Amino acid sequence: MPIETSASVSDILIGFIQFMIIIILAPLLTGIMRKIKAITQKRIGSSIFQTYFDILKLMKKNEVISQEVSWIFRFSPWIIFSSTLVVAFFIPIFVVYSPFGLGGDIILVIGLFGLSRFFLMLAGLDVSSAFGGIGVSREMMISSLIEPALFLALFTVAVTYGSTNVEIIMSHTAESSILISASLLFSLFGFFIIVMAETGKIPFDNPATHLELTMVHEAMVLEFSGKSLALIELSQSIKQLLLMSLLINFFIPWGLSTSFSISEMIVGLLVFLLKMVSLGILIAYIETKVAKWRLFRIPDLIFLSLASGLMGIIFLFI
Amino acid sequence: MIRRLIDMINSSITLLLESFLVISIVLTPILGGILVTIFKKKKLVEIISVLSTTFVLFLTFLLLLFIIDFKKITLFNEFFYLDSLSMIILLLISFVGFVSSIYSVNYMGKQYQDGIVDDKHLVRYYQGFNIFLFTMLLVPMINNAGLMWVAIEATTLISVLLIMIYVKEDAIRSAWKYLIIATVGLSFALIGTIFFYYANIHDPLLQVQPEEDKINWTNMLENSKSMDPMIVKIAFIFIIIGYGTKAGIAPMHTWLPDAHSESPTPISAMLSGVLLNCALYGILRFHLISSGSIGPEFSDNLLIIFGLLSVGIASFSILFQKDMKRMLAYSSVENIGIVTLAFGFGGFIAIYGAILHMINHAIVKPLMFFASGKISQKYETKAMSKIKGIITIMPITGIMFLIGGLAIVGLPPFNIFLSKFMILSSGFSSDHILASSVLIIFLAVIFIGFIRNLVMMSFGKPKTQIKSGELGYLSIVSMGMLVAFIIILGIYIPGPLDILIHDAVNIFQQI
Amino acid sequence: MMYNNILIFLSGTLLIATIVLIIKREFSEWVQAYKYQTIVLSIITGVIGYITNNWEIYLAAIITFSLKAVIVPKILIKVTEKINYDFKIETKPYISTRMSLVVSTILVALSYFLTQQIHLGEDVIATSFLPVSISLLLIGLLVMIGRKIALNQIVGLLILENGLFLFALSLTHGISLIIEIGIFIDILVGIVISSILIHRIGYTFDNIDDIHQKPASIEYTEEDD
Amino acid sequence: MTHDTIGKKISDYKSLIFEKFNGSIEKIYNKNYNELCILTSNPEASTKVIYFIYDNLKCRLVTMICTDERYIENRLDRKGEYNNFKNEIDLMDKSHNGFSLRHVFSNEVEDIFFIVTSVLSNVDKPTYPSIVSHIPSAVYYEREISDMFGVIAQGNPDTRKLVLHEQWPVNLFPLRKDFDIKRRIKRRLNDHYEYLKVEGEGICEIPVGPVHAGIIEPGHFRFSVYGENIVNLETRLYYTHKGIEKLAETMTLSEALLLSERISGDESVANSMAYCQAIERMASIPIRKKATQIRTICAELERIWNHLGTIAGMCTDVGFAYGSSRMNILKEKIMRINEKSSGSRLLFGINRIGGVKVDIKPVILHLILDEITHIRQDFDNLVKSLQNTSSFMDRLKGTGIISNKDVLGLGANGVIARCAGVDVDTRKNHPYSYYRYLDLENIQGIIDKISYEVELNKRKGDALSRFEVRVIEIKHSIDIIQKTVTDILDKNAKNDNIDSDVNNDDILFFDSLKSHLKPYDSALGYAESHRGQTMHWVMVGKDTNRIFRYKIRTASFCNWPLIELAVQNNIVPDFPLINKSFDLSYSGNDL
Repeated sequence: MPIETSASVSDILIGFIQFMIIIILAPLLTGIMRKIKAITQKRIGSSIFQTYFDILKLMKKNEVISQEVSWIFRFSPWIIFSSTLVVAFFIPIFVVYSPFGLGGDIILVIGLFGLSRFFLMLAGLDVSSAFGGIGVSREMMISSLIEPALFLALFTVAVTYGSTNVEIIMSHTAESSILISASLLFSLFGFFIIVMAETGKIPFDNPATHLELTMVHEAMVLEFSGKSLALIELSQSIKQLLLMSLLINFFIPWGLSTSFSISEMIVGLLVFLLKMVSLGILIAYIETKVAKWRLFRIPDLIFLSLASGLMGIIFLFI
Repeated sequence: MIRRLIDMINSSITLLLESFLVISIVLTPILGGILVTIFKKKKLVEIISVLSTTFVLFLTFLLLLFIIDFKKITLFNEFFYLDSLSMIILLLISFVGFVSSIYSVNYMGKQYQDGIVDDKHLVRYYQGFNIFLFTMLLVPMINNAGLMWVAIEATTLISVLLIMIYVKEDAIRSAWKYLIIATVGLSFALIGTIFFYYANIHDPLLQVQPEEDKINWTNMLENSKSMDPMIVKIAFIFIIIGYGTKAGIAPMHTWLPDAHSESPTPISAMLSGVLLNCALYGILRFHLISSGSIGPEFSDNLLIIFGLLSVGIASFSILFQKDMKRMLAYSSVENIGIVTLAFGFGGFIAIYGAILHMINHAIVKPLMFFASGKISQKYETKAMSKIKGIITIMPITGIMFLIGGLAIVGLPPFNIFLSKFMILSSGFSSDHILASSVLIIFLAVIFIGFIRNLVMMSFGKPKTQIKSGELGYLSIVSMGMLVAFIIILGIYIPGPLDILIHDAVNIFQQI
Repeated sequence: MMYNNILIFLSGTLLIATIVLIIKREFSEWVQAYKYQTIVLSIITGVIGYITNNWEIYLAAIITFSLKAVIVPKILIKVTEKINYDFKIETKPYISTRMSLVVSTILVALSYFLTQQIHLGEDVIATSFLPVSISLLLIGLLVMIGRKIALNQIVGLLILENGLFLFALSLTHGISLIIEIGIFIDILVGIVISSILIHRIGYTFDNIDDIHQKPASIEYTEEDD
Repeated sequence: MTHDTIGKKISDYKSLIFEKFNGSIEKIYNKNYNELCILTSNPEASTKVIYFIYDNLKCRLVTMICTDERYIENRLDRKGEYNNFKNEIDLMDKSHNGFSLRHVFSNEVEDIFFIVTSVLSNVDKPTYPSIVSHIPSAVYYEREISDMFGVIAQGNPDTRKLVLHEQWPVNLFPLRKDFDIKRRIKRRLNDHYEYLKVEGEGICEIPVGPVHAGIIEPGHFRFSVYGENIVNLETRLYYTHKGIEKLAETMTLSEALLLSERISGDESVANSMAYCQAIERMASIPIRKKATQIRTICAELERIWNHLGTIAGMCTDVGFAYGSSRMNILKEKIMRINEKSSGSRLLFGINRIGGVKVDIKPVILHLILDEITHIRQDFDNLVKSLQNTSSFMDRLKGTGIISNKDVLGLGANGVIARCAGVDVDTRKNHPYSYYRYLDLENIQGIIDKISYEVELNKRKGDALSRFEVRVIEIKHSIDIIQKTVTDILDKNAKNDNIDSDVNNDDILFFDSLKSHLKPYDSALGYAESHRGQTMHWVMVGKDTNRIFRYKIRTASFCNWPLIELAVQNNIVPDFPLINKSFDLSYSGNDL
């Protein structure tokens, strides 16, 4: 049941609320996942709101910018942040409606993520520090594999539901039976690996490390400070939330609200939060139990995602 | 009335006797194994093994009488099924088992003296020997194709244990190779078996209806006409690859030279003499079913191709072989190839020749292994270039080795000449002329390679430091028996055996 | 068919469990992954038992679970505890991990293609599991061919065995219990024997490459006398 | 090995060497029961002796000591050094003024040290032939001596500065006696350090440090990488040179004890023990058995907590949080034991010359026994789960391989040597303290001697084998502690009241010590810290309560060069792991 395009004010309001929820909850999710990791390691850990404090603190600080950098370095945090925000407008999280609904194509979403990654890499290269270069080359190696895998995983979804529009897909998934079919299972598996890779989780990258030589994402961010760093951190959090909500709403859509009735929406929101937190717990658990893989074995994992996506397609045509 | 009663009593006594015989044949080796485990003394263990194999041989001869009378026996709700074909295999197993057990006393005794094996290993060896015999005896008697697969798989596992009695790198390596290759191969055989079963229970109109007895030979053979040809074809390919691996048919034979050359000599004899035949028996059964379902051409052609390939690969391997036991192992591949080929030829004489060849090979090959075991114990090497002048050093063994060698290449006064001649003549008389001519070429190659090595080893001046003299007399006795059979079977085929082979051939002819 | 969805879902799960096995390099990981695969397999067996309403298959499911998901992994882990770590990790496989992932995907596609050639009729169990079982067989073979270390060949064999079990189950809805028990005993004995062998390999060979060498050749120098 | 048999062995060697180098040896004598001193007539002759000892007697170069003996007024004061020699005083001629150079070799089979001494009489331009071409491990010692004394090794291919950095004035040698410690140095960048250049297409340099992220000490690493592969690494250390050796020369013996504890904070017991043993050996004073037992317990506790910390660090560096947090918990437990038994979490203030400062009471001993058993259990389980975490093991295996040859050539010791199959352990080769009474090979509960050697030969020298060596050593240390503690408790149980006031008995005043020491006497002191052999050499001055020269060589000094070899052909992200698996001390190196 696709939702009618003539949006009323209340619809737009709801879309906007969803957007705000994404922005506001994203750092909280990061905080919760850090807390879970700390607990599994028998640490007390920092407060779940620590990410907010960090971002606020960074906002207040002055920036230190190397003299060698060009405008790319200065602008890229804004480009990264704004492109992430645009994605946030496209992806509905608990009600199948988004303000920019019709434009919200999956390929556009992937493209926007790609744009932000591209500018991050440019900025990493721009500072011409050794670590930035290392980080960029590693990121390029990983992302060149991630993107086909992501396309494969989402391709299965798109074909299954007959559309590449996020909103339409979700309106279908919300009604589909609880038991997903095998092809979707494969793409879920592939997509999960990609979410881990894209958000820099442990078999791929260790965001908590202090060792510059092992960093991937952090190495590119190393030279940012102050507001720029805050923007990048925030957009990283938002990206994580968006990817995870894509995973949840595409593959585990139970409880997703399709109508605008208040009760259903509240249920939808609560279920969404529950699923998000459980997914966070799962990821944090994996992060605790696994050591970071050797850099040149990471492609193996992404190949697993690729193979899984391919099998999804095979199952699709059986 | 009374006559009927007498008939009933008669038949029930027969049934009772048959059941008793079959059960005792199966249980005797197990009992032997248990007794070996209980008494761990060297002497006792040896006596138990010899006694149990003797008893098995005796029982088998008794069973032979029944088979000759009744042609086929089914027992215990069709669990056991014996006909002339399986009787031949059974006879070979118990005979070779008997000879090997006698030979073992000497051979393992020498190893024990030299300190190569200790008490623990000796007990383990005899346990393994008995259980190996048990699993092999099961193979031809079971009616259930699935359980027969289980029994063949069990022979693999036990023989792996026997090969790794010696903790040496080469033994472990070849045991590992054998285990992996044979297990994978047999998995294919199980797939084939399942396909046949599926073909038997599957009805295009109805759903699948599993029934217990539909996996039996007898049942499958009865229903072979109604099987789906496509599935039968796939199934038979799986079977020939699967059991062919175990039977040492090229190109799946790669485990065979390693395993045969590294295992203790009596075990090599059993592996080569009868285990290969057991696996071949599996192929033959399915060959019968397949022929019943889709006609003989398909399976015949496959058998001919694989048989010829085996002979070919074996012939060139023999030509360049330097290790005595490996040469014998390749010769086993060759002979199994010839038998397979002959079954593929079809026709009365070819199949008669094939069965006779099976028997002959099972007599000659143990002799060769026994003699080579003695020789390698004496010379402490398996390299043929280092072995010279066997005849001067060990006159009796040397002569027997020579006889075995001459027999195996198919020289006239000996038994293999007869079977090879039958196979070739039937091949040329039927429309398999091309295959037969290729076979002749390969046989010539083998002849050259074998005789050259044989002559080089038998004659010549031996190294001075090797003392002349025989090693043990029990082994000479066992080898002597084999030589006697070689010569007798080369001249004429005894009546009962002839009848048995005739019956077995008839099984193939009836299809 | 009412079971169609759940069957397809289960076969997908089994395949995922299988391809996850492929990227593992270390033996204990393999055993762990094999364990998960077997658990999925025994669930499938149970479901087939439910559909065909056959108590023997339930029993087979229980045996599968207890034997292959509990006992066999335990034995394997126990036996390999003392073995040098070099024998347990696959650093230079003949077929690289990525390659084998790609190849196994192709194998899965191939097995689906192959099964479509056989006329299976309306049999929903066979249509959903036969291709999976064949792909398990093929992947098992691929693993055995592609891996260097001896231990991983055992795992390959076990995958193959799982495939075989599923094959028999899906095609014939359970060959009789006595055969299955026989097969199980064979597997158990096979595992025990191979673990003895592995143990010996562990202390006889210094290097994993040794086991793949040709048997030590005897010197064939012709001696003049 | 008893003192007598060693004495016999030494006299054998003595006659052997004396006969072979009759002309070039001035004096040959033994002292401190296992040191064989060989005084040669000139540096060239000394080189021959050195090569003989290295090649034919299969000894390892353990340290090179240079002393500035130009201003020793009365050579006769040095007679203490030669008190064992028959024709004593008449050989003390003037030629012994100048810099003297001692090459110390250790025989790993027998408990013997060879000290080859040569005197460089050319005071203005002291030189000696370099032995680097023959004994590669000498290269760092020679560079160090050239920096600190201005004594040049002729033929050493690497003439760059090692210890002193570019800011230090040229021709100013801090360890010479005429360098005043209070002198203020004007630092000016007057030199440029030349790093090795690796050239080729696609090769980049990554400079890392000296200031690192995280709380670690300073050290500069210069990587030459090709893609992610490390082609070459050059380390540059000594950013925190503390001048310990110079400082010690202003100190009394008891003050220097405190200094020795602070050479490297995590090796406090080992270093102070080595120092104390040097003095004790020099003075030949007997130490109470219980004191040695307490020293041993503390040394092993130190080993355990450091190894645990290293394993935790390795887990952190591969991003395996579970392992690192659990290992750190165990480490914390050990440190609490430390605090309970000695009052210091880092085990400061244990040793004193002639005994120990703390007495561990039976209650505490029981507590140690209890705790350590629990820790052993936890540790075993943890190691098992680490070994089952293949992502962790996978990172370790094959990472940072060092070869047996490198270890022998560069004279590495400790864990680094053992991980490559070289069995060097001062506790076994030169048993000291209570280790003399422990049957170290059989106490290794898990492994008997033969299988230990088999294990040793299987080691590949990668991070995994370093991890395994550490695991085995932790278990071994726990065994040693258990054995030692039960020994003490058994003895206590036997004679309860007699030994109750050990502490009062144990005190050895410096006045009484003074009577044992002779002017300009010297001795080696050694101990096995968790990093490896730490080798101290003390020479007292004219006033025997003052130190004339204190040479320290910790295990880190020997092992740093190995890391440059280990990282070659590894990838950049593996470097932190390799570095951590080596677990080298910057502070123990930058003395």
